[in-house]
Amino acid sequence: MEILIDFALLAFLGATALAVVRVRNLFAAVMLTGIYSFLSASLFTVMDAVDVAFTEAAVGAGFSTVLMLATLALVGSRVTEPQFRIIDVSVKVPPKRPVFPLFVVILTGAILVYGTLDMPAFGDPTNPIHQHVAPHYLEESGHEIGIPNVVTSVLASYRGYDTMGETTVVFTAAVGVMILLSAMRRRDRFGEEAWGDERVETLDIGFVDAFGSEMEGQGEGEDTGREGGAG
Amino acid sequence: MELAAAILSGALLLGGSFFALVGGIGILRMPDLFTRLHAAGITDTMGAGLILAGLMVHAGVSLVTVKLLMILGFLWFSSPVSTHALARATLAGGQEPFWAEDLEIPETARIPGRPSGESGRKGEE
Amino acid sequence: MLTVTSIAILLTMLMALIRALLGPTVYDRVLAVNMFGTKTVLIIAVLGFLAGRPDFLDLAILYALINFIGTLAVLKFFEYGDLGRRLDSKGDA
Amino acid sequence: MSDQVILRVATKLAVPAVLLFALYVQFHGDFGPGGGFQAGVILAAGMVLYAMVFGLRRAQEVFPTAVARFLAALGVLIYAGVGLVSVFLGGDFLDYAVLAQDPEHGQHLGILLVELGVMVTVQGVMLTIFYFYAARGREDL
Repeated sequence: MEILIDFALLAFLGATALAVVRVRNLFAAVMLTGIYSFLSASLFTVMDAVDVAFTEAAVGAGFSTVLMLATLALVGSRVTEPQFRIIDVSVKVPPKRPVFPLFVVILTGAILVYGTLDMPAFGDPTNPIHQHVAPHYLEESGHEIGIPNVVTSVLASYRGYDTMGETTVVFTAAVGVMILLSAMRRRDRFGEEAWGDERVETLDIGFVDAFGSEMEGQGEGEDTGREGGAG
Repeated sequence: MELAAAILSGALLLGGSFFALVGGIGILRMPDLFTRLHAAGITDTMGAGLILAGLMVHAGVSLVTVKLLMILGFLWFSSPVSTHALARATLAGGQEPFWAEDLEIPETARIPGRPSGESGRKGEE
Repeated sequence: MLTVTSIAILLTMLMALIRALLGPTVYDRVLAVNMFGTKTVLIIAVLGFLAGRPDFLDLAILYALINFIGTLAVLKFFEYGDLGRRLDSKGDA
Repeated sequence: MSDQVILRVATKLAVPAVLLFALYVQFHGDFGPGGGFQAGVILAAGMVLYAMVFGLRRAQEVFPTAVARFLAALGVLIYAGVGLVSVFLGGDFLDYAVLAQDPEHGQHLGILLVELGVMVTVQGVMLTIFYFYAARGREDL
């Protein structure tokens, strides 16, 4: 019975993914991505990966929607022309049907699916991954670490190096966003002003500014006059 | 006692499923957003309420019951708020409620300061 | 009975998904996503019982709590076109 | 305009619950699903909710950008610091067993601190990213 629920959720997931790709209005795509997140969290729950589902829920329900909307507020929410060919806008070239890429993609997918045929079945106890360190974690973590959630033991203790690396990666993401969003606001490298009115001599000052400036002066400003809607 | 609890929980779950399905059909069949909000509301109040109540009876009195009560409380708290916000934003975005042609739209169904029929249909795709 | 309930919830999710795909306005999509979220709360709770592991309820609590943040963000974006503004300083809107 | 009363009252009620739940997720992560990353994201989501309803300026009075940035770095520092302390106490890097008298308590303490570091970093990072996005394109940045 549960396998049917798995299949239903997976089918919904596939349909949503296709719709995300097909939809032209980026705002609708953001909404569908929200649904995708709900579905994948449910699927993780059914597959007993509760910690993963929890992460998906925490990030997907609130935060990723907010960030995607913030991005849409900056870039607009509509794809007007097919993006796979750069064409001169003055010449009306009909978009080329991407037959060859489609062929490559289908072939690659078929090879990958063929490859999965040799993999052990889901939950198979003779699966190589269950032969190596997993038995140790499951049997010994109770008295070696002493906390019931093995996922936490593995994450924070056995694999402490990895988690530290991940924490650093998260930190790096923040640094990257700060640099990008602060520096792009000035001029790009061709000297054209991207956003905002301030004139800054070089990009380097933008970089330094990303770390140096306090953002205290901001807040509820005048309306920038930007139309945020989808229409 | 066991049997009574099982029957009660089954009945509550079935009732909840019924309301969830009715709401689902409503969200597909209703003519405009405001009526669809109405249909979605049923799934959040009666549907979720009955299903969670059925689960509570199923679980007996334990920490699980408290957690189910918390879920119910948060759902009943957040879903009317988001419904309210959605209806408001829809009005502000220029969508007039679905209204029979010979009836006049009352003042209360308009956002203040926005004359009806203004061409600012932000939400239209 | 739990199985019947989960199937009913799945069907409701399917209908919400269809509404999200059909549109026609963005508000319909928001409504569909919101409804999909509450149905996710329900199905996670029911599946927890179905699998005999009600620990999953923490996940449902989380969804019940922060689900409307996303909805609110969408609506704020549409009413004000900006996420950082105070809600009552409506400006020209 | 004094509208949106419902949203503001609801937010006032919801934000403490969200923050409290984040702490539950953090400290219950040893027993059930959850942990530092999830708790950090939920904390940040609570602040994002506050910022969306009450405005970026008020949110930044409560939780300044500089603090968010500081926290983002502090968490990594806590994490690496736990590792260094265990080196100084005679163990390997990130070997928590030496942190307390008996290894199991040391492991508990180490995991607690490390998860705290993850939570602090994730919260700081998420809030920083949100602040930067929400403040983008404003003339008075």
